[in-house]
Amino acid sequence: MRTLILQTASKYLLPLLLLFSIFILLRGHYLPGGGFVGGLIASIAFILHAFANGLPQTRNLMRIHPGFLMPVGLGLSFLSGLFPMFLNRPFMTGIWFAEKVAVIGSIGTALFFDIGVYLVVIGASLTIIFTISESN
Amino acid sequence: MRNLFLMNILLALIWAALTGSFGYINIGFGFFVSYGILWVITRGRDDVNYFSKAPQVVSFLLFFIKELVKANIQVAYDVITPKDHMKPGIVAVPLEAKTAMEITLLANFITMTPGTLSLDVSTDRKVLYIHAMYVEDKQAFIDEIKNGFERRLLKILR
Amino acid sequence: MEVLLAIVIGTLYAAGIFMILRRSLVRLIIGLILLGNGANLLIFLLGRIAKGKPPLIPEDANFMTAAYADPIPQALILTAIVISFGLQAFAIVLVKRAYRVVKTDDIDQMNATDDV
Amino acid sequence: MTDILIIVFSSLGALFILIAAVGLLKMPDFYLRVSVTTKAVTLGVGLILSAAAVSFSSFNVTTRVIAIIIFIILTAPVAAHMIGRAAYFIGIKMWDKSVMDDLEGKYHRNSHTLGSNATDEEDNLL
Amino acid sequence: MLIALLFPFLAAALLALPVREKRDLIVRLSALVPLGLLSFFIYNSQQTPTMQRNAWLRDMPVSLDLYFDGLSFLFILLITGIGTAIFVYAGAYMKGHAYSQRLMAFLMLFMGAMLGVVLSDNLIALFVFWELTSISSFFLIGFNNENEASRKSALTALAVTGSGGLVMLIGFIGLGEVAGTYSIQEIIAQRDAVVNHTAYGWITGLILFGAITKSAQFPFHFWLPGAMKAPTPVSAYLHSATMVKAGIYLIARLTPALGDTPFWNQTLLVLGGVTMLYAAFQSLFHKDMKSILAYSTVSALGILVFLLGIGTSASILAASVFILVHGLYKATLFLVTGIVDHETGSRDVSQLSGLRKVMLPVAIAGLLAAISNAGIPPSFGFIGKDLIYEATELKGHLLTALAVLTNIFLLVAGFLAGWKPFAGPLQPEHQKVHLPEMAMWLPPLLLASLGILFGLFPQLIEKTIVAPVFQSISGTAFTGHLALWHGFNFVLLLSSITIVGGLVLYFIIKPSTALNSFIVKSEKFGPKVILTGIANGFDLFARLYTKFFQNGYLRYYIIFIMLTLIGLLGFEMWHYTTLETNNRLATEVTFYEGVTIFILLVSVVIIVFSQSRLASVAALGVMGLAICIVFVFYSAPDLAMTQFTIDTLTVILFVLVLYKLPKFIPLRFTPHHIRDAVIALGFGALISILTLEVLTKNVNREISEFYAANSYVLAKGKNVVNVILVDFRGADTIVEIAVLSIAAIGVFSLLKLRLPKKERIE
Amino acid sequence: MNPNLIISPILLPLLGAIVLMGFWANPKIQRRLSLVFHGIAVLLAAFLLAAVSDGTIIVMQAGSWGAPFGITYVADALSALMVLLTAIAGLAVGIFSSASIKSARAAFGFFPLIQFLLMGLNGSFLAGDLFNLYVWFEVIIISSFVLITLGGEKAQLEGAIKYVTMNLLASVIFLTGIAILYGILGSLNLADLAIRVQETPDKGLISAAAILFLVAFGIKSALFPMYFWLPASYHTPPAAVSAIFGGLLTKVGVYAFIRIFSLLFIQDPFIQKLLIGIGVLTMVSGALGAIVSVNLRKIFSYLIISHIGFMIGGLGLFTPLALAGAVLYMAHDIIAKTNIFLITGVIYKIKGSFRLEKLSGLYNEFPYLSIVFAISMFSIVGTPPLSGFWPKVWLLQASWQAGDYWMLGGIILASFLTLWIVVKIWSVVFWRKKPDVINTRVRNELAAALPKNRNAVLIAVGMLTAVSLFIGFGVQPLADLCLTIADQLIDTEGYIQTVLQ
Amino acid sequence: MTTTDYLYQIILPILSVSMLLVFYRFLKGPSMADRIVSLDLMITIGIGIMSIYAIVNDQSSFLDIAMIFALIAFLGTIAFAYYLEKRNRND
Ligand code: NA
Ligand code: NA
Repeated sequence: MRTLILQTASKYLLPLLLLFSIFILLRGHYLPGGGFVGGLIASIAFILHAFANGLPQTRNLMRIHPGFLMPVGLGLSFLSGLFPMFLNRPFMTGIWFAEKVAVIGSIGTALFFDIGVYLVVIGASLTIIFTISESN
Repeated sequence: MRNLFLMNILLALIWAALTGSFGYINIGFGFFVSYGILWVITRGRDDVNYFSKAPQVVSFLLFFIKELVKANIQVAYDVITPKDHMKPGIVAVPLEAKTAMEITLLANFITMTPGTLSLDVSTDRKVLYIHAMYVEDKQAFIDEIKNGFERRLLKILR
Repeated sequence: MEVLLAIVIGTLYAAGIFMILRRSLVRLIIGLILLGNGANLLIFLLGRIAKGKPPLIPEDANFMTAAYADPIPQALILTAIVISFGLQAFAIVLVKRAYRVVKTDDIDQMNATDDV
Repeated sequence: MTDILIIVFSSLGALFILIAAVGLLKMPDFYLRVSVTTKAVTLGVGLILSAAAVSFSSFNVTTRVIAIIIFIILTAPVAAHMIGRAAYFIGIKMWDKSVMDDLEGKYHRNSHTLGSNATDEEDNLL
Repeated sequence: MLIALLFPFLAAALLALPVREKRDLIVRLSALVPLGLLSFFIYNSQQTPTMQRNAWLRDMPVSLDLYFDGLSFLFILLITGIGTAIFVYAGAYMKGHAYSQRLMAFLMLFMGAMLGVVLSDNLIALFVFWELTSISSFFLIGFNNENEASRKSALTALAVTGSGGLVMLIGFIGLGEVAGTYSIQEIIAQRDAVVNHTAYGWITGLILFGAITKSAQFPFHFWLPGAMKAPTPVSAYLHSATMVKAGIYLIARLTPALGDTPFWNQTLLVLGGVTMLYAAFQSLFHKDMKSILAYSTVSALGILVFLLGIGTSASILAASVFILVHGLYKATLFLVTGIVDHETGSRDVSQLSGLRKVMLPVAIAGLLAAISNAGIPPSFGFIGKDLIYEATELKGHLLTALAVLTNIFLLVAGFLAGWKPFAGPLQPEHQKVHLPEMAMWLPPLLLASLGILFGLFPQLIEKTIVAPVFQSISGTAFTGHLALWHGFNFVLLLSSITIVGGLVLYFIIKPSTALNSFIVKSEKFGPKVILTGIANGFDLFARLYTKFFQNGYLRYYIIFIMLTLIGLLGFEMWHYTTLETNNRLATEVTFYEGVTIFILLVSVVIIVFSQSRLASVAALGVMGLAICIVFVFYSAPDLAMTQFTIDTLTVILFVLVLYKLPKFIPLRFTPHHIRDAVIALGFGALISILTLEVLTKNVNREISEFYAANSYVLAKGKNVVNVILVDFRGADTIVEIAVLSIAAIGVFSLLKLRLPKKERIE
Repeated sequence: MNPNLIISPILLPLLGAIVLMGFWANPKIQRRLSLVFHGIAVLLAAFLLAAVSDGTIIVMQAGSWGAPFGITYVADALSALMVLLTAIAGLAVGIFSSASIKSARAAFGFFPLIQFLLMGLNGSFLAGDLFNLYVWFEVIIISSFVLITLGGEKAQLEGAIKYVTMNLLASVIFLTGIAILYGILGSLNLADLAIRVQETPDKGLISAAAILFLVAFGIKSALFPMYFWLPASYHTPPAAVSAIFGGLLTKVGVYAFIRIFSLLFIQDPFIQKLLIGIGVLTMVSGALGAIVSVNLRKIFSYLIISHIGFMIGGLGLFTPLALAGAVLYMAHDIIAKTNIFLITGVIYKIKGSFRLEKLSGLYNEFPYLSIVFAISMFSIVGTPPLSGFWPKVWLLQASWQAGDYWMLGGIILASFLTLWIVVKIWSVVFWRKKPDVINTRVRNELAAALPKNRNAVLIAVGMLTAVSLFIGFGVQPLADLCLTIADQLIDTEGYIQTVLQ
Repeated sequence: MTTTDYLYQIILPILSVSMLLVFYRFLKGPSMADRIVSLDLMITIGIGIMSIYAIVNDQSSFLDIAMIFALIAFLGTIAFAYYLEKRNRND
C-alpha cells in the first residue's frame, strides 16, 4: 500500500488538510464549519498520512499519543465553560473580549470551547482509527 | 530549512486564499498557523527544492491545459460515437525523474490528461506503468511522454 | 417533497429494522447506521424544511430577517451525528473483537449468555 | 456578460460531466472507465466552479473556487492511481482488445512490491 | 412496654457477638431475658387493657402502638413463661455445641418478634413482627444447615408461611383502607362498616389465609411436621407453644372486628374441623415422637380454629382455656422428647421403652403431660376438654362427634409420645442411659405440674387469665366459673367415652414401620404432594416462559420490542390519525430532487440486499452522499459537511475492520424474511404516516426566532447553527465530545486489553 | 444559593474523568484519586439535597440563556435524591473497585469511565431539557458499553452485542420521539413543553410520541417485553461494574419515565393503564426468570427487572402515595441492588464461581459476613422492616385505593417469588456444605485475594448495608422526601414556573 | 429564460442525469472497483451540483461544502483500494 505517489501526495496534503481544518474550525462561528468538522478533517489528514506511510511514521510525526488530546480538549472546553463561574455567572455563559481580532472575529469562551471540541474530535477519531489499524 | 520556510510561505498564502483576505494581518496569522503545523509534522521529510521558475511553470501549465482539452475532446468523441476506436494497453515508461516529488507530479499530470492513467511506479522508481487508451505504437507513446510531460516538468523542478 | 422525504425516512427505518433482524453482525451494524440516518432525517424534516436559506446571518446584517431554515434541528442532528459516529465506531470494533474471540459473524451462535 | 460566461462555463462543465458519465457506462473495461472519467469530470467540475466564481464575482468566492480546483487536481489522480493499482492487483481483467500489458507478472503477491522488469523470480507474481 | 419489647432484640444482637470463653454460661444466662419479661408483664397485667402509643413512622400507616389486654397477656405468658422453661432447657441441651450462641440469638429474636405480634395494635406493625417470626423460624428450622432435609423443611416452612404472610398483607391493607385506620382497636370500633363493606369477603379471606398457613391448617399443615428437623427446643417453642399459635392469635384478635358472620364462622369451622380430625388421625401412624407430636399439634390448632369458628361464648371460652392447656402439655411433651432423644439418640417409640427406670422425673413429666392431654381428671386438660364438648354440644351432634373422635386420637398420640417410651421393660442398649442435668428435666416437669395445678385450682387463672382473654375475644365479660366438676351430664359422658376409647386404642395401636409406611404411601395423594406438584408445575411454567422470551436470539428480542412498539403506536394512530393532507406537504418535487431521492432509495435497497459486504458499505457511501445533497438542498451546510466527513470516516472504519471478517451469511429468501420484512415495513410505514401527520400541523418557532435574532447580537456569531452548538446549547456539545472520548477509550481498550488469565471471569 | 451548585454533580465527575485520563498510564494514582472524587461527590450531593429537600426547586440556565432558549438544569427533590443515591452507590463501587479491579482493567480506563458514567447519570437526573437528556443518555450508554466489554471476554462480548443493539435501538426510538415532539411543539425545554402539551390541540400526536418514549425508556429500564438485553449481559462484567449497572442503569430509565411522563404525558388514561399492565408483567416476568436461573448474578439481574415493575406500576397509578412508593422503592433498590452485586462479587472472590451448583458453605466459614449478606438479601425481598418493605406498603395502599387488583396481585406474587429465590440462594450458597468442586489451587489463589483487599471490599458492602438499614429503620426522613417528591410530580406547576420565570 | 432558470432547468437536470448514469454503473458493477470509482465520481458530480445550487440561491456557503467534498472524498477511495488489496492477500 505504500506507493510512492500516495506517500508524496500525503506529505503535501497533510499540512494542507491541517491548515484547512484550522480554517474550518475558526470560521465556524460565522460560516459553516466549526470544531467538529475541523477536527474530523484534521484527523482525516493524519489518517491519510498513516495510509500512505504506515502508522509508525504517523505516530512518530505526532509525537504524542492522539488519545492525550482528549483530556486536553475536554479540559479546554470544560474550563471555558467553567470560566464564567469564577465571575459568578452560570456555567457556559459566553464571556467575550471587547476587541475584535482579525480572521477570527470576536474572541470569547465560545472560541476556546470550539477549540476544545476540535481537539477532542481529533483525539477520539485518531485513537479509534489508529487502534483498529494497529490491531489488524 | 529553506524548504520549510518556503512551504510556510506557501501555506500562509493558501491560508489567505482560503480566508479570502490578503491583508497582512491575515497572512501573518496564516504564517503563524502554518508554522505551528509545520513544527508538528517536520519529522521524517525529505528536502524538496522550492525554487520557483515562473516562466517554465506558466508554459507547463499552458501545455497541460492544451493537453487536457485536446485529449478530453478526443475521448469525448470516442464516448459519444458508438464505435470504439481505442487500442488500450499498459505501457512501462522508463523514468528519468528521480525524486519522489518529480515522479509523483509526473504521474499525476499524466493521469489528469485523458486517455492515460498512471497505474503505479515500480518499487525501485525506475519505471512508471501507464494505462493508455490509444497505444498505436509503444515507443512513440513512450517518447511522447518523455518529451512532453517529463521533460517540461523536470525542467521546472530541477 | 415532504411526502417523498417521509417515504425515505420510513424506508430508512424499515431497512434499519430489517437489517438488525439479520444474523450477520455486520448487517446489524449497518442496520443501526440506517436507523440513525433515518432519525436524523426525521428531525430534519420535522423541523420543517426550507430551500436555499441556510441559517447564516448575512455579512452586512446583525440578525436574520429573511425566512430561514430552522437551525435547531440542524444543531441537534450535528450532535446526534457525532454521537452516532462514536457509538458506531465502538459497535464496529465490538464486531471485530467478537469475531476474534467468538470466531463468528453469526449472531445466532452468540447466545451462551442467555442460558440460565 | 457575466450571465453569458456563467451559461457557457456551466454548459460546458455539465457537458463534460455528462460525457464522463456516459463514458463510465460505455467503456468496456475498468481501466478505461477510470481513464475516461477522472479528468472529464475534473474538467467539468472545474468549469462549473468557474461559473460560480464568475457568478459571485467576489474575491472571497474566487479564491475558494481556486482552492477547490486545486484540491481536486491534487487528489483525483492519486485516487485514480490507488484504485487502478488495486484493481490490477486483485486481477481485474483488461478489455480483450487491449494491445499490451507491461505490468503483467511484475507485482509480488506477498510484498506488494512492483518490479521494473520481467526477470523477477517466478513465484508469487501476479 | 416498648422497651420491654425491644429488649429481646438487643439481647439477640448481643448474643450474636463473637465470644471466646464462657459461651455456655452466656447461653444459659440468656434465660434471664424471658424470665425478666415474664415478671415484667405479670407485674403490669393488673392494668389491662392498656394502650401505649408510640409513633414510629409518620408517613407510613404504621406505629408501634402497643395494646396489652387479656389476649396479649395469655400469649405473653406462653411466650415468656414457656419461653423461660425452654431457654433454660436449651442452655443445657446445647451445651458445648459450636453454634449454641447462634441458636439462642435466633430464639431470642424469635421471642421478640412473637411479643411484637401479640402486642402490636397496628396491623402493619403486626405484620412486621409476623414476618420476622417467619424469617427467624426459617433460620431456626434450618439450624442444622449442613443437613439437606433441614434445609428443605426450612424452605418449605418459609414458602408456606411466607406466602401466607404476603397474602395476609393485602388483607391488612384492605382492612386498613376500608376502616380508614390501621389500629386494630379502632377497626373493632367500626366493625359494622367493615363487615358491610363489599370487600369484606376478600379482606377476611386474605387475612385468614395468612392465619391458617401460619397455624398449619389443612391443606397447608405439612410444613409443620417437616419443621421437626429443628433442634427440639426450637420445636417445643415454635411449633407447639408459640409461633403456630400466632395464626390463632390473629383470628382471635380480629374476631371482634371481622367475626360473627356466616362467612367467617363457616370457613373456620370447616378448616378447623377437617384439620383437627385429619391430623389427629395421622398422628396415630407415626413412630417418631416428634412426628407424632407435630401431627397432634396440627390437630390441636385445628381444634382452636374450630372453636373460634363456632364463635359462641362457650366456644370462645373453650378456646381461651385450650390455648393454655395445649401450650403447657405440648411443650412438656416436646421437651421430654428432646431429653429422650438427647440421651438415647433415638425418638422411635417402637424401639423405646422402660426409660422411667433411668430417668424418673422425665417420665413423670411425660405422664403428667399425657394425662393433661388426655383430659383425664384432675388435669387442666380435663377442664379444657369439657369446655370443648360444651361448646360443640350446642352446635349439633356432628360437630360433637368430630370433637370426640379427634380427642380419642389425640389421647393416643399423647400417650404414645409421653408415656410409651417410659413404660415397659428397659431396652438393653439403654442401660447406660442416665438422667440429664436438672436444667433439662426440671422445665418439663414444672410445665407438666402446672397442667395439674391449674386443673386442681382453676381459680388461680380464672380471673387473671381466662376472663380477660374471653373479654378480649368476645367483647363481653366472662361471668361463669372454671371448675373441674360440672356434675353428671352429657359432657362428662363424652369425656368418659374419650378417655376409655382412647386408652383402648392406645393398647391396640403398636407403632411400627409398617404402619408408618402405610401413612407415608397414603400421603401420595396428600396436600403436600399436590402443592408440591403445583409448585413444580409453576417451576416448569417459569422455565418455559423464560425460555420463550429469553431465547438467546437477538432478533426475537428485537421482534418482541418492535411488535410492542408497532402495536401500541398503531393503536394510538388508529384512533387519532386523520391522514389528511394540506398545502404544507405540497412543496413541488423538482427533477434533481427526485433523482437524489431515487438514488437514496435504491442505495438503501442495495445496502439491504447486497450479497457483498463491501458493496453494502459502498452503497452506504452513496446513501450518505444523497443525504448530504438533501441537506444541501434544504439549507443545512454544516450538516452536509459533517455528514460527509463522518461518512468518510465510517467507510475507513468499516474497511479496516471488514477484511478480517468471514463472508456474509448469504441472504437466502426464507419465510423469516417475509416476517421480518412485514415488521420492518409496518414500522417504517407508521413512521412515515406519523411524519406526514406532524407536518400538517403548525409549529411554534419562537425559539428559533430568538436564535436568529440574537445569535450575533448576544452571542457574537453569525452561523446560527454553530452558535447553538457552542453557546445556546453548548452543554449538549460538551457532553457530546465526552461521548466521543468515551467511545475512543472503548475502542482502545476493547482492542488492546488482554486480560491475564487470573483476571478472567468464568 | 448559587445555582451553579446544581451542576456541580455533573462537573465534578467530568473533572474527575479528565484528570484521571490525564493519569492514564498510572492506575495507582487513578485508584486513589477516584476515591477523592467519589467522596466529594457524596458531599456535594448531600448539600444539594439539603438545599431542595423542603420542596424548593433550583434552576440553572446554562450560558445564562433563560428557558426555553438555553439548556436548563433543574434540581428538585427527585433529582437531588437520585444524585445523592448515585453518589453513594458510586462511592461504594469506587471503594470496592479500588481493591477489586485489577491492574489490567485499571490500565485501560476503568476509573475515568466510572466517572463518565456517573456524570451521565447525574446529567440525566438534572437535565431540564429533552434533547440534553438524550445526550446524557448517550453518555451513559457509551460508558456502559465500554465498561461492560472492558476485558473483552467471550461472554462479555456476546452479552454486549445484545446490550449495545437494544440500547441503540432505544436511542433511535427516543430520538424519534424527540423529533415528533419538536415537530409538533417546537420546543425542547421540559417545562416549556409541559405548557405546550397542555395547549396543543393535537393530543393524538402527543399520545403517539408518548408511546415512542414509553418504548425507548421501556428498553432502557428493562420492562416487559423489552428487557432481554439485561439478563444477557449484566452478569458478564466484573463485579464492580455489575454493581453499578445493577443499581443505577435501569433506574435512570425509570427516572426518565417518571420525569417525562409526569410532566408531559400522564393525563392520558390509556398510558396509565398501559404502565400498570406493563409494570405487573415486568414484575412477574423478572421473578420467573430469576426462579429458573442458576447463576447468582443472573438471578439478581432478573430481580432487577422484576423490581422495576414496582416502580413503573407505581408511576402508572399516579397517586401521591403510589408515586412516593415508586420513588422510595427506587431509592431502596439502588442501594440494595448495588450492594447485592458487590456481595456476589465478594462471593466470587471467595469461591471462584457465580454458579449455584458450585457454591456452598459460606455461613459456617464466614458467619458474620453472611449476616451482612443476609440483611441485604432480605432487604431486596422487602422483608419488614428492611428497606424494601415500606415502599411496598405504600404501593399496596395505593393499589388498593385505586382498585387495581392486578397490581396488588403482581406485587405480592413478585415479592413471594423474590423471597423464595433469596431463601433458596441462602440455603444453597450459605447453608449447604458440599465438598469443594473448585480446583484447590484456584481456590487458594482466590482465598488469598480476599484478605489482601478485605477492608475496602468490606467497607463498601458495609456502607451500603448500613444505608439500607437506615432506609429500613429510619425511613421517616426519606419518606417525607418521597411525599414531597410525589407532590412535586403531581403538581408540576411549581416546576414549570420556576424554570420559566 | 433567466440565467437562474437556465441553471435550474437545464444544468441541474443534466447533472442529475449524469449522476443517474454513474449510479447505474454503480449498480451494475461488475467489479467492486467499478463501484468505488462510481462513488467517487458521484461525489465529484455532487460538487458540481452544489456549485450550481450555490449560484442559483446566491449562497456561497454551499461552496464550502464543495471544498470539503473535494478535499476528503478521495480518502474514501483510498480506503476502499486499501481494502481491495489487503483482502486479496488474505484470501
Ligand atoms: Na459549525
Ligand atoms: Na455560553
